[in-house]
Amino acid sequence: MIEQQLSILLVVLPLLAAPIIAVINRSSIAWAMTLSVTVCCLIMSVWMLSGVVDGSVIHYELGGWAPPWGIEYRIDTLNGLVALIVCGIAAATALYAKRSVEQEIPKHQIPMFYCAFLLCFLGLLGICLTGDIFNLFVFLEVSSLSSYALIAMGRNRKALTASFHYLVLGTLGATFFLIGVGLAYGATGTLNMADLSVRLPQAVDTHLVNTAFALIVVGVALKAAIYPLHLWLPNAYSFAPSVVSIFLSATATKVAIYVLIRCLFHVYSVEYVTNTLLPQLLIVMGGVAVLYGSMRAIGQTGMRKMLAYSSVAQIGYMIMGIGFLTEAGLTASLIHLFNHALMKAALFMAAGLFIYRANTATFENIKGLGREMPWTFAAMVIAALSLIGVPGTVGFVSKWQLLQAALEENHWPMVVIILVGSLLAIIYVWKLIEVLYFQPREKMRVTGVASGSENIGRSPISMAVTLWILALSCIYFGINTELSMDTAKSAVEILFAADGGQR
Amino acid sequence: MSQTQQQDETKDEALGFFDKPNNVKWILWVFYALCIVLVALDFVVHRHIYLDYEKIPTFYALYGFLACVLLVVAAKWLRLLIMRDEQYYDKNEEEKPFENEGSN
Amino acid sequence: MSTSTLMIIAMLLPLFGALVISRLNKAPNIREVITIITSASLLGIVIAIFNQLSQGNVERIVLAEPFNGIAIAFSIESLGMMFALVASSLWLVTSIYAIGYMRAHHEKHQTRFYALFAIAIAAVMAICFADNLFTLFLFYEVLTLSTYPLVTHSGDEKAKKSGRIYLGVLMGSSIGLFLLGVLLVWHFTGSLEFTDGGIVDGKIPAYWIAPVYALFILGIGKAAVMPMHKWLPAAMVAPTPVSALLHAVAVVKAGVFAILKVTLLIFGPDTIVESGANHWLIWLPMLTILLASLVAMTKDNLKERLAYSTISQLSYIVLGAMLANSMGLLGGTLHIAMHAFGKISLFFAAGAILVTLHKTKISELSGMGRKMPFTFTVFLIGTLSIIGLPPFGGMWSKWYLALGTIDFTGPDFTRWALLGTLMLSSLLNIAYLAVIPVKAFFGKIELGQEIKAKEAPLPCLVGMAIPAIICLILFFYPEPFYSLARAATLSL
Amino acid sequence: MWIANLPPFIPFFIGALLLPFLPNKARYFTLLIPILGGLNLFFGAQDGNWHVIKLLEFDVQIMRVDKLSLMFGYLFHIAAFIAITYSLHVKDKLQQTAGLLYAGSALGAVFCGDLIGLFIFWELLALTSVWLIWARRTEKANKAGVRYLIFQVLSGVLLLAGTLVHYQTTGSLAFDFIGLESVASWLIFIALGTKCAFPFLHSWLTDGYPEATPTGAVFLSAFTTKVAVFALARTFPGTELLVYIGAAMTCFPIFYAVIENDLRKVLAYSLINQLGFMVCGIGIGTALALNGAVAHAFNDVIFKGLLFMTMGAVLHRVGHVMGSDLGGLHKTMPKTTIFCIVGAASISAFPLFSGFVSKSMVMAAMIEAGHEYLWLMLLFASAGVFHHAGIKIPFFAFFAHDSGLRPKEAPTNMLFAMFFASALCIFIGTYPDLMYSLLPWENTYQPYDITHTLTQLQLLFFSALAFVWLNKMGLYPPELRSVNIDMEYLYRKMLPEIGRSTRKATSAFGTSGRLMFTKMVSYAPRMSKTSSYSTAQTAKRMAAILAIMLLLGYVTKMI
Repeated sequence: MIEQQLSILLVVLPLLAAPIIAVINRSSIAWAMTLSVTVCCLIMSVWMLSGVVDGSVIHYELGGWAPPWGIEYRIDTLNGLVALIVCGIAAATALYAKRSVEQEIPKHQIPMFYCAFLLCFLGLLGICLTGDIFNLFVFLEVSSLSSYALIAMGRNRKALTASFHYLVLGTLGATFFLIGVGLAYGATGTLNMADLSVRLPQAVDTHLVNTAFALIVVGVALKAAIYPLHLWLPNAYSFAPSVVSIFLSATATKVAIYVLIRCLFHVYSVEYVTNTLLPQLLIVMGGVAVLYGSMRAIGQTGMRKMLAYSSVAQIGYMIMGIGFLTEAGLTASLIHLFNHALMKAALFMAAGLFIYRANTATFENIKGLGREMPWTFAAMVIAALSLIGVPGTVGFVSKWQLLQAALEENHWPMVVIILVGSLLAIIYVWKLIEVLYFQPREKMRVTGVASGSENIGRSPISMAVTLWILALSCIYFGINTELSMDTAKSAVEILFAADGGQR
Repeated sequence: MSQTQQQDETKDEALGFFDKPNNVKWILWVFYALCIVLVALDFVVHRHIYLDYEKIPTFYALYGFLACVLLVVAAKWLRLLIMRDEQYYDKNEEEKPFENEGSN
Repeated sequence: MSTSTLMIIAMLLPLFGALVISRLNKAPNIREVITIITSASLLGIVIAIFNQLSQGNVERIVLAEPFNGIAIAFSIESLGMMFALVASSLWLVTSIYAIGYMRAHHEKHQTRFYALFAIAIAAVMAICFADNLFTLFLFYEVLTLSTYPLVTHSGDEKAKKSGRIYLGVLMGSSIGLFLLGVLLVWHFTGSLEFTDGGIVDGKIPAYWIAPVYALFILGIGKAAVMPMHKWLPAAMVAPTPVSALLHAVAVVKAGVFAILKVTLLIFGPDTIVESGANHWLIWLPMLTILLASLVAMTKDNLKERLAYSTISQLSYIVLGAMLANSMGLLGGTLHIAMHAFGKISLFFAAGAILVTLHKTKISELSGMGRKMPFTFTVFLIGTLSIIGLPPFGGMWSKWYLALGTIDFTGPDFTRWALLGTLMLSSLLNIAYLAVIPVKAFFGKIELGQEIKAKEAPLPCLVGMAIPAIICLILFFYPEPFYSLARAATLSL
Repeated sequence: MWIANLPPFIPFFIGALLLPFLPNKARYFTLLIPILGGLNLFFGAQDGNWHVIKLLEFDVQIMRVDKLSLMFGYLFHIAAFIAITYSLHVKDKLQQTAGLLYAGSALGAVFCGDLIGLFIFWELLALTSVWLIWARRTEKANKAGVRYLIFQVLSGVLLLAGTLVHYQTTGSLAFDFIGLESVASWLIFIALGTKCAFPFLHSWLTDGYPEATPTGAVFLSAFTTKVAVFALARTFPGTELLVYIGAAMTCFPIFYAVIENDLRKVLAYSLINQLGFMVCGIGIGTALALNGAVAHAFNDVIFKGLLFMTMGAVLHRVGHVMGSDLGGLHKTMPKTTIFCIVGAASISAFPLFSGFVSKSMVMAAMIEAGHEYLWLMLLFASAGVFHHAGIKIPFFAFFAHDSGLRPKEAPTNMLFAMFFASALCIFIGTYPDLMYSLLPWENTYQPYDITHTLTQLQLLFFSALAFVWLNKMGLYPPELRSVNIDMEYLYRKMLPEIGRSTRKATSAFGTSGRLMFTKMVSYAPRMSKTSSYSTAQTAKRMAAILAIMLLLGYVTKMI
């Protein structure tokens, strides 16, 4: 079956491309390769997803070793969907990247930048595809390490500290995760996730199992920037190069959420999770995250930081959905995973365009920019409306689904919090729109831009087109939800099926 | 509005009929006479009587006289109660032009 | 052409017009011609749909189905037809008027203005044709967003502030309350289809009906039931044609239209009556009618006073819906049309005053009626129609609303209070609206105010005359609005 | 040549619609409208229900002819003729247009056959008449006009409410006897009462009429209240309550009239007083009483119109009608003076003048009905009328002390109108049979017998004697420039005061609210601070969460 080959090809392709880029060391080729690799991956992931969307599972045994012993790549609807998100965003980012990278990254570093980018992409993709929990950790580290490097390339000096903090914390989280995996291994003697799910319930030492569970959850929670472990996120996203913040904001946390879902519902079972108090904890943390993130977003004075805090809030929605422990709730989370990737990427792209023109994206500097860049502005407004959850956009779809899930469970406080979160979103989104449109334009600052560079006056077509593709997909997937909704539903069905997706 | 308000030209005119006190006096005497005649007639003419009060001699004359005196006296008292200066209603409207007037 | 084709054209035509208009920044004359042509042909198409409807040709278009069982779908029924007729006919009138106004007033960004205007109309058409609550909600939001730039047209600090209030109230209420209402209906019934007699009967527990209904009444902020009314006066910073069409006709009527639809086709009047939800909720529109009138009296800014008058009048319609009996609903529905023509006359007149005299305050208008007799005559006609005096159309809606209050099933006290409110409101209308033309016609011209006599530009006058004349015609011949309103409420 | 059963309002409306577009001279032709219309009505109308037009689902009857409506139809044509003649010199076409519309509306109301039609014309009466006040073009008149309109529309909406409730409960919209039974009928009753100037609902009349233009007041005095009398006669004949209301209406205004300075306001009060007689007649409800009421309405229109015309002439020439500042006008306005005296004699019901032949019908009916005390009140009112309308008006305007004013005689058209009205007063007074033959009910009343003539003369002469005596003694209240508080106080003083204080209170409340909000916001934590987080902090949090989870894990296990 060709889909089986696809699953490994998805990982191999960037893995091969990354060193080649590093070796050739030419920026234009680096970009072209990155683009082609990501586009290829996108096509393959679509293909792959179409194969699993009906509920079937693709198994690929690495090196021909049978599963419990060898590493298995195991693709069902859930990771097919997440892989599609990662690939899609990566392809869009790559299309967008060229001009932005040229401006923001020193010329000699560009090939290495793309190399790191591909590695990061590889890592995230690998996390999605693997069926082995240790292998998952490895990919986690691959993606994390490369993303530290990527963030550190930001022009602002603070990028370095942000990256450093992220590094320390990310490592800490990874360590937690690793210890958890180790304990689980100790309890069951297997690292294959499917196998783990069978053996964990039978494990003798429940303390070990419990402790492993706690460690894994905490470690992943940090990577997913779940409140209150979100502290690294705002700085990391807002000081990274635009392309990096686009890519990471749309994928990294999503993949971490995926890992959480995978561990809770697959490795451990729904019954197990139900017996812990974690769901309640997740709901509460989600609710707080929504309110806290939105409030902080309102207070920000820079566009990217605002978006970063908004991400914290949006992650809150997702874990809230997980915490409901129902099919509807989990579906809502998965849809929001998909939708949020689209809109946040679009918003960060808009921010990137503003940075391209105004050098930074602080409100101080982008006053009145919306009038000069009407197309960018319009696309940004669409994505921003999506963030609010205006009907007709993707944001509405997920919010509707989540509200419905909350209602099913009679979680009234959460219903209120979700609605209040939307209202708060109106406030910060409109703050941004007013800054961009109503504030009188001030003289543009041109610090940090080489004198005489002529590309400041216009937004590059490639960037604008990518932005518009994402903005329009925000509307398209808001009206035609076949892809996101059906996939999510089928994924959830598998997770909730009695056999835990053992097909 | 016509402009015939000539205030100080009255002396040029001939005195009118009613300007002469004698004329007025004369009219009043005729009037008194008529009153007396009417009272006298009351005793001469046979009135239809519908109500008890009407049996009182010269009931209508008395009633008319008393009613009017009463009316005027009462009205004078009423004045104490309800009379205000001409600008009474317009006073407050100067503070806030064109608001709330006639609001019901 | 089939009904569905016509409906699609009706929704796309303004959009297409907007597209063409937006490309014609350099050629204002052609742009205006296109606007007029678009609006005229839209009216033609809507009339064609009306013919189809009266022949019983009703079709349903499903555009997409974002959620299982919730489709973006369109079809046509009497209520929507009536709203579509009102909106499209007044768009034509407003377009004519706007040409005169925008040029005489030297507004900037006229292209943007006309284009956004057309988009807003497209949204209104979609609201008219919405086949289920979800579609209605969707285009309700689209309308909010597409009119936001019109409100903030001038782009100055004041416009920005007003825009905040506009958006804050409308989006806030719709997302915070309206959405929740829709969601609850979906949650309880598993359907959002507009159905004769409603869908909630027996599915929503009786004690839930009043709260959910309240969510709709307050959540549909465009209906401006107090305390959700603040946006309407704020929106008055927009150019007058915007205020006229959108904030007297399209946007606000979209709100009350939504409330009528929800009452008629989601809850079903019978359910509301049985649950007793309207017994206490009806105090909301009732108090709004009175309070808004009282506030209107204190406003010296002409457009602001008209805005408060609109708030008060909108609550007539909400009240009609909440009466939940055939007469009340008929009156409320009829009032959509009657108030639209009356109020747009008022706004046009206000705009003409602004354009020629550059006056926004009522206190400055003393004696100006003698300079602009035509304008103030239009204003007077609008006023009289709003008050509900014969021989103007406003009388009929008041008539049926009053009949509806008499049929009200709630406590006797409430019933009489309702009737009294309608009566008292007519008087208040005189006190704050009729005084304006009177002052203008018969007041003294203040010293230093001797302005050369002149009326507004010709397109303005033409635009003003039409709705004023229609106000008069509607008294003698309220068709087709009457029969549509009748048909919409016939099922009771 | 006559158009059979033409609804009489139509020529008036057509004339009014054409007038604004015709040259100024065209106003002379408007005279033809009441003449031809009246003749057409006289020759062309047959009893029955003629034209029905369909409005929505209702059949509105606009031409219902019976003796009652015909009587008022003739009356209104005569009144319109007089008023139009009187206003011919006015170049302000607004007034003539409004006048025509107003007269037409009154005719429409009189000939309509159901309550919808009544409501429509009822409101049109309000709407068209108010222009006659506004046309005065003073700030005071503007406001008075608005107040007038509010009251009229109040009456209209009450009628609407009553009609609708009536319709809803009985299913009938017939404009026939209703009787005071249900809430609906009460609403209609009050609606009619408002236009009929019942006590406490009368202030629009005394407030509005004196502010009207000289010619406007003539129109106003003729139609609105008489339409109300007509409607009461149709719907509430024989309602006991009306007798008491009527008696009250005859009495209370005369106190005001005596001390009022504005002579047209005096006339307005005396209008209420005359209405009282009619209302009494309707309340008694016997054929004699109803005939009396209708006949008195007929006469009242003419003599009250005549009085308003004379005062209008004074106003036209002098510029005001303040009793305190007038006097001695008989010298230069002798004809007006004579007409005024004729009017005064008529209103006071001197024998041989028109008031005598109609008022006595009501009085007689009152006795027949056995209302002795009320009869005494009416008698008191009769004396009072003479006192304030019969003597006070002519005396203070044309005689009294010489104010030095020497205005010109009134314009010819005014004189002609006044002459015509005077002639009618005397004609009806001396030859009442013609009018009696038109009365709607069976009529055998004979006004002129010795008893009646004598008693009436006694009453009037001794009232006059009282006036003379009081004047000689210096007891008579002098005319003073003043305003007398009436029901208007409620809405001209009290309500605005309440509104003002409420506004003050709410705005204070709002201000303090805003202040509090600002304060609260300033206390709120500043969310915009850029966080300087530490890695250690996050690590601690991680440890804490881990600990919590582990603890919870153990706890749940133990449980």
